[in-house]
Amino acid sequence: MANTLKINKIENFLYGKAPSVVRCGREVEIGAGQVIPEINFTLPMMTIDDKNWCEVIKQYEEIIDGVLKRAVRLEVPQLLVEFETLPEMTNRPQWGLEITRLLADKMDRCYRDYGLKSALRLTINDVREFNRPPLMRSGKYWGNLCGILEGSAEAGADLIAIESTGGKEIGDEALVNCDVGASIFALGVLGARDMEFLWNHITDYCNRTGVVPSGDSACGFANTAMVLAEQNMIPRVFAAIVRVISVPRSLVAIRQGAKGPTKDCAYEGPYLKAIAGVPISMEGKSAACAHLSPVGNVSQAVCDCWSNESTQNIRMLSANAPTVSMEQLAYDCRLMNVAASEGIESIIRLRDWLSESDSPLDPQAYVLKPEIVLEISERIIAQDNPYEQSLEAARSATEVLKRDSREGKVKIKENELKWLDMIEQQLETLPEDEEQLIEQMLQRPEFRGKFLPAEYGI
Amino acid sequence: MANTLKINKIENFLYGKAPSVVRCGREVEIGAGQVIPEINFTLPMMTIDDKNWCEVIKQYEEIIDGVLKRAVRLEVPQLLVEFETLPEMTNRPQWGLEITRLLADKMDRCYRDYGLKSALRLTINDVREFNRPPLMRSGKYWGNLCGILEGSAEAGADLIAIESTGGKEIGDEALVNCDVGASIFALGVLGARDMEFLWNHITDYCNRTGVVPSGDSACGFANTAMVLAEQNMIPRVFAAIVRVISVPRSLVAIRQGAKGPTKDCAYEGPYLKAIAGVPISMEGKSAACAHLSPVGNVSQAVCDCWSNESTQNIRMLSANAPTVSMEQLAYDCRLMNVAASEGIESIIRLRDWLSESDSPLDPQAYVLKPEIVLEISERIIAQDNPYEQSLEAARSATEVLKRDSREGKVKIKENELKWLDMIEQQLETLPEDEEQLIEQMLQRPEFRGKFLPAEYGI
Amino acid sequence: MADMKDLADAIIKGDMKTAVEVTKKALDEGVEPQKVLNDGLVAGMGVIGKRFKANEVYIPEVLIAARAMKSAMEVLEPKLTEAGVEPVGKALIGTVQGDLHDIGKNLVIMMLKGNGFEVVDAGVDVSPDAFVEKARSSGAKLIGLSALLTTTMPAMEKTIQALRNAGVEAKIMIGGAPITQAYSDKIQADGYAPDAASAVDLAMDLVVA
Amino acid sequence: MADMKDLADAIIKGDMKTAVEVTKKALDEGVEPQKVLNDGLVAGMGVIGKRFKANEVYIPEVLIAARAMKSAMEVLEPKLTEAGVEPVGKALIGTVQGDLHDIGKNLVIMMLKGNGFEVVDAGVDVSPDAFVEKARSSGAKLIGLSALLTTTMPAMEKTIQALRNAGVEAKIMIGGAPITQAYSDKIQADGYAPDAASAVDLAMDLVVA
Ligand code: B12
Ligand code: B12
Ligand code: SF4
Ligand code: SF4
Ligand SMILES: [Zn+2]
Ligand SMILES: [Zn+2]
Ligand SMILES: [Zn+2]
Repeated sequence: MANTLKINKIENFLYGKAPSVVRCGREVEIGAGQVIPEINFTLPMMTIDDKNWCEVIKQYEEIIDGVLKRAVRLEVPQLLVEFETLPEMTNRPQWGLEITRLLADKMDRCYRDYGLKSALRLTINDVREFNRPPLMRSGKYWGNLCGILEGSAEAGADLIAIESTGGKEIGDEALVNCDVGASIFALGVLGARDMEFLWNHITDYCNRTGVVPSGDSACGFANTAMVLAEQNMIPRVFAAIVRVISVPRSLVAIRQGAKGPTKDCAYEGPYLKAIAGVPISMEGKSAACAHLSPVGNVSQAVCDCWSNESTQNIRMLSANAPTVSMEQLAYDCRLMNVAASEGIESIIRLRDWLSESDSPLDPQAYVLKPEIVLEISERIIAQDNPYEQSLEAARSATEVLKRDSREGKVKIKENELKWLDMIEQQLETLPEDEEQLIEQMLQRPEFRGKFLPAEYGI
Repeated sequence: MANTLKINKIENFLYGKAPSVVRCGREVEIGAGQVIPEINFTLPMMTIDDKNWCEVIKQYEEIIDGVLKRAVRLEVPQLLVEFETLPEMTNRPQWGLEITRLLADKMDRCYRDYGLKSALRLTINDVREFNRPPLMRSGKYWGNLCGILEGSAEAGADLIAIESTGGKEIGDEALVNCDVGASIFALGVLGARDMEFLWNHITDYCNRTGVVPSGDSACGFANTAMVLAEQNMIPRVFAAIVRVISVPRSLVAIRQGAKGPTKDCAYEGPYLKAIAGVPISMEGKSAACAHLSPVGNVSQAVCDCWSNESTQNIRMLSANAPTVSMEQLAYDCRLMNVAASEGIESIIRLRDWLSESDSPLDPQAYVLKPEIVLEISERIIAQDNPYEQSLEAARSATEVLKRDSREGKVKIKENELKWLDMIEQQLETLPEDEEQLIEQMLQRPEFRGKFLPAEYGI
Repeated sequence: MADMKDLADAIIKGDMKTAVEVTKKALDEGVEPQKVLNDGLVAGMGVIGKRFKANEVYIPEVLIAARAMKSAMEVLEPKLTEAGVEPVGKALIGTVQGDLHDIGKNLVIMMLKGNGFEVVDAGVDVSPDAFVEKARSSGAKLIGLSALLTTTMPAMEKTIQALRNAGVEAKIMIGGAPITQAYSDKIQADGYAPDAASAVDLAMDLVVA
Repeated sequence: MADMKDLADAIIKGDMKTAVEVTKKALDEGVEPQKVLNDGLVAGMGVIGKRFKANEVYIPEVLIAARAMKSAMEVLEPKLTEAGVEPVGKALIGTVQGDLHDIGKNLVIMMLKGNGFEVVDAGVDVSPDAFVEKARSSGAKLIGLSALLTTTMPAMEKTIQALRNAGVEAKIMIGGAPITQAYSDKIQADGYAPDAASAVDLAMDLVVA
């Protein structure tokens, strides 16, 4: 990884524009100047089985018909559709691929009939942890994952993503205990190693087929932290720091060849954009249907795609929920794109309002503020490997939060300030050397049996 | 009504700021500089009856608890809560009042415990058309309506609104036939007369009790038109013109003493603000859960409250739908308020982006563009009575759309252009004198028996 | 000679006068009533219906055509009855108890009529008992229930139960903005349609089946 | 003399060493095991629980307290058994088939333990049959089902049916982000709780009732 940021000036850190543009699907250009809506959806309460399969298909048909119709009506210039498989559909790859095909066909027809430019992102759900402890590189679940990947180009996917969960065996424990060392181990050591293996495999397939390898999300770690913080289970400062720790792990995919747009739920996106220049998909207030969050606006500040994360196909008063989200995304994007059409100065203006409206109020929003992203990114890339980067990520996030809360730039709740000190102390005890951390973690009785070191090449 | 606009310069036509500020509830100030979220909600599928009443109460408790909790978490500076009664709750006033009380109590507690400033708007649903043809000024349903009104102050309502339906007996027919004369008759003659009677009654009560008379919406006319246009049932140009025709009718409430904020679903709000200086509540993309619309952003351009119109209490992946809306409104308002904190120039900037992002794409959006609102408002108030104003509203909207579509400022679909001509022709045949129109309409066989002239003082 | 194409065109244009004239002329010339109906009136409405589905024309135009058809039908109907030709089917449509929304329902009625159905409009706020009574008195083979409020949806279920308990055998279809296929299945209606155009297709299926 | 307040304080601080010491000392001095449990351990956890509900402390602090309690319980348990004191109740908690989400479930387990329940963790992706088997082998009086996916919610209903069909008489409570009281009623669970703290209240109600 180069030791300079791809975006190192705040005036170049803009929504809609990324140093490396992604072209895919039916005339879609991401990061080339316009923010593009990315629509996500999932099933309402129902069983996925042989008996119900027909019903499942009907749901997806209804969803995509509604979404495309609304996109055409609102003259959406370009559309990204994400289909995230549910476990049953990964475990029976032909199921996941059948829905991919269905969506691709409908999008094709809509392009021909109405000129709607669109691309389909297939996000494979990581089923490897159905084994506990998970087998990461072999066995039935790995086979299923490869099965759906191998069929994706033929089924009509334009982009591939995954939300891999390597290291989560430790990550969960780390979160509920606010154990920053274990979080770094989970993300920067286990996660990063698994990502290297996994994304090497994915980009290999993509190189053969022309499908775009897009990105991976640390959702199972950093969004879990965010959800836990929203429920007042863990301090917000800890969730903010975990978000930043997740950056080096998600970067691994890009080093292995992923090109973006990064995953919507990867709120670490701005860091990935600054460091690697890839376009990013983000979500915020638009995704309130899926996660409540303290980053509803700031998450939008430098996005290239704007997403709703996921919503069930249930009837609202107006229409089904995915159609409702489609409408909201379309208007959010219209606003950003109209400002962008006036030039960079206007982009910066809107970006800063988006950023300023959230960032002083919550540490999780603050670490997504473009200026802070650049500051911390600079420090992250000065380090050599994912472990050191993760450690530096944690240290710099903690430092920045302490510093800027003192200066009144970010509000941190009284009872959270002591956590910043406690985390700082924890960080001081961590070794500079990865091997030593691994050693320490392998010793810890509560982690024994939770993960298989060999599966991470340890 | 004065013959000058309260806002006659585009640089004074701003969101968050209205010439006449409304102060109400627990320290709420509307139109004084900040845009305030207005949250709305309704029941999921269920029966409202004696047996179920306990269940109904539980629903509203769950809704308001979720909403207030999220508002506190997101540090919403001020909150407007709207409770719109359902027919059963109007027809048994103690039911509607019981829920009003429940909401007011919870809001009180939240103000005391967390300092959340809030006000409660009670919107009474107009049940008079349970009689067909409706009795507007007497009978059981009028009695019920008065019953809930009379109890509203004691039950804790801070503001009163209604979405009255006088004239809708003709309005529905007018819409599906694109009959502009009948629309003017429904809104500018019947509607206006009923409003005068009704709002005289309401403000009388408000003067006695200190409850703020807020506003009335032409929802049953103009939003029905919008919904019909979204379903491709009627031309969008017709819906746009009906929206403008609805202005003089909604103004009647203000002439009778209503002070705003006008109703969220009254997209005619910007006209009311320009003409009468009252603060307005608006809804757009935030209300996609309730209505799909072509005015998602432009509707926000000069709002003082920002609403979600209504959403059922159903579970989304993150939380219940009203809580989801609360979050989205909070972020939209944050953005507007941060820009506003920089000064008027920034308000204008954001206002214009909001306006420009929609207005060239649809005639319904175009007639809400602030510049156009001022232009047409000027012409409306040059007329003397609601009928003449409505006629002028229709004429000027038609003219403006023709003119500006020719100039490429607003896109009008090929197959809608001829409708503009047809509407223009219809308008030419209408008499300048109200009495003559009444005469004509009373003659029309299809309207006979649909409404009772005496109920409108005809 | 009366040309069925002229009649269809008159319907399409909504030219009531010509429609009535051509119908009369055709009957005078001894054209079969069934042929006048199918090749003239229904054919014309069919064209309008297609244009409407393709978003080329709007409801007011469909209504004008429907009115032209109605006038022609007044001339044609006695002859059809004489010839023993039955209407496609008789339907009873109404909005359920507690609910006053009727624009959607009215459009469904209009579309059904345009496609040869005889329709009884039950109005709005129709109680289950009133539905039963009207079902009996009309002898409708198809009943349509409309509801726009989440709080009146349950009245659909009650109405269906009342109809079934009363031994009414007509097929029941439901619709309105908050209604879904899933809800229709749940309350055991015979069908659901999301809009007026598809309501016609559904009605055809239910009545023919 | 061993002070129950000191013991409670040790729990609150999560001071495992002191907690164990004071417990031992108290038992040596002949303090009733039940009193040590109630006035020391449970009282301490009660304070932490209250602080947690009031958003004064976070889960890690609750976990530390819970661990201190656990250590002290290891000393206390044999004495409680000797004295014939029963745990509040025995519960079996798991995530249903097809679902791997377990953070929420784990927090519920932790809270129940902190409130004197004995809990068997059934793990994740637990099939209805496996639930039945574990219900039998554990003899739990309370069963908790967790589901986070809309597509695994139906597995809750199946599990409840399987348990009832197998004659398991334990009370069944359910939870997880997509679950609602209405759903709980529909599938005839005995109760639903929206979070771990209220899960304890619910568990108490169900077990005492
Ligand atoms: C117009 C309207 C009104 C008008 C009604 C005028 C009239 N004569 O019908 C007025 C202003 C009177 C009104 C009043 C109320 N309304 Co209203 N109304 C609407 C609105 C804006 C549009 C409905 C409409 O006419 N659509 C156009 C027609 C063409 O579409 P449609 O009805 O869906 O019908 C189509 C299909 O559904 C189908 N279809 C319809 N019926 C049938 C039947 C069969 C058998 C089949 C097969 C198909 C079918 O075909 C039709 C044509 O394609 C909707 C918003 C919306 N998004 O739907 C709210 C809405 C339905 N109303 C709502 C509410 C709350 C009310 C009031 C209670 C408001 C109040 N508090 O005062 C009152 C209730 C009065 C009552 N007792 O019924 C809410 C419902 C919320 C809820 N809890 O369910 C809605 C959803 C608005 C909102 N977003 O909050 N309303
Ligand atoms: C963390 C998480 C994950 C982690 C899980 C880690 C783990 N070990 O549990 C990972 C990354 C692995 C994951 C995977 C997936 N997830 Co997930 N996940 C989440 C997330 C972000 C938070 C869940 C969580 O832990 N919350 C924190 C805990 C404390 O809260 P809780 O679970 O609600 O529990 C509380 C209460 O509900 C209650 N409770 C819980 N259980 C019980 C039981 C009883 C008896 C009682 C009384 C109470 C109770 O008490 C708890 C404490 O207060 C949610 C988003 C969300 N908004 O909930 C999505 C979410 C649940 N996941 C989702 C999805 C789609 C998935 C995947 C399918 C993604 C994919 N395509 O790969 C996979 C499925 C894997 C599988 N087979 O289960 C969707 C579900 C959509 C749907 N269709 O239903 C969600 C809603 C995200 C979204 N918005 O789209 N996920
Ligand atoms: S929380 Fe959302 S984005 Fe993250 S893994 Fe779950 S479904 Fe995917
Ligand atoms: S459409 Fe909405 S705002 Fe209008 S009357 Fe119905 S509920 Fe009220
Ligand atoms: Zn995601
Ligand atoms: Zn309204
Ligand atoms: Zn409203």
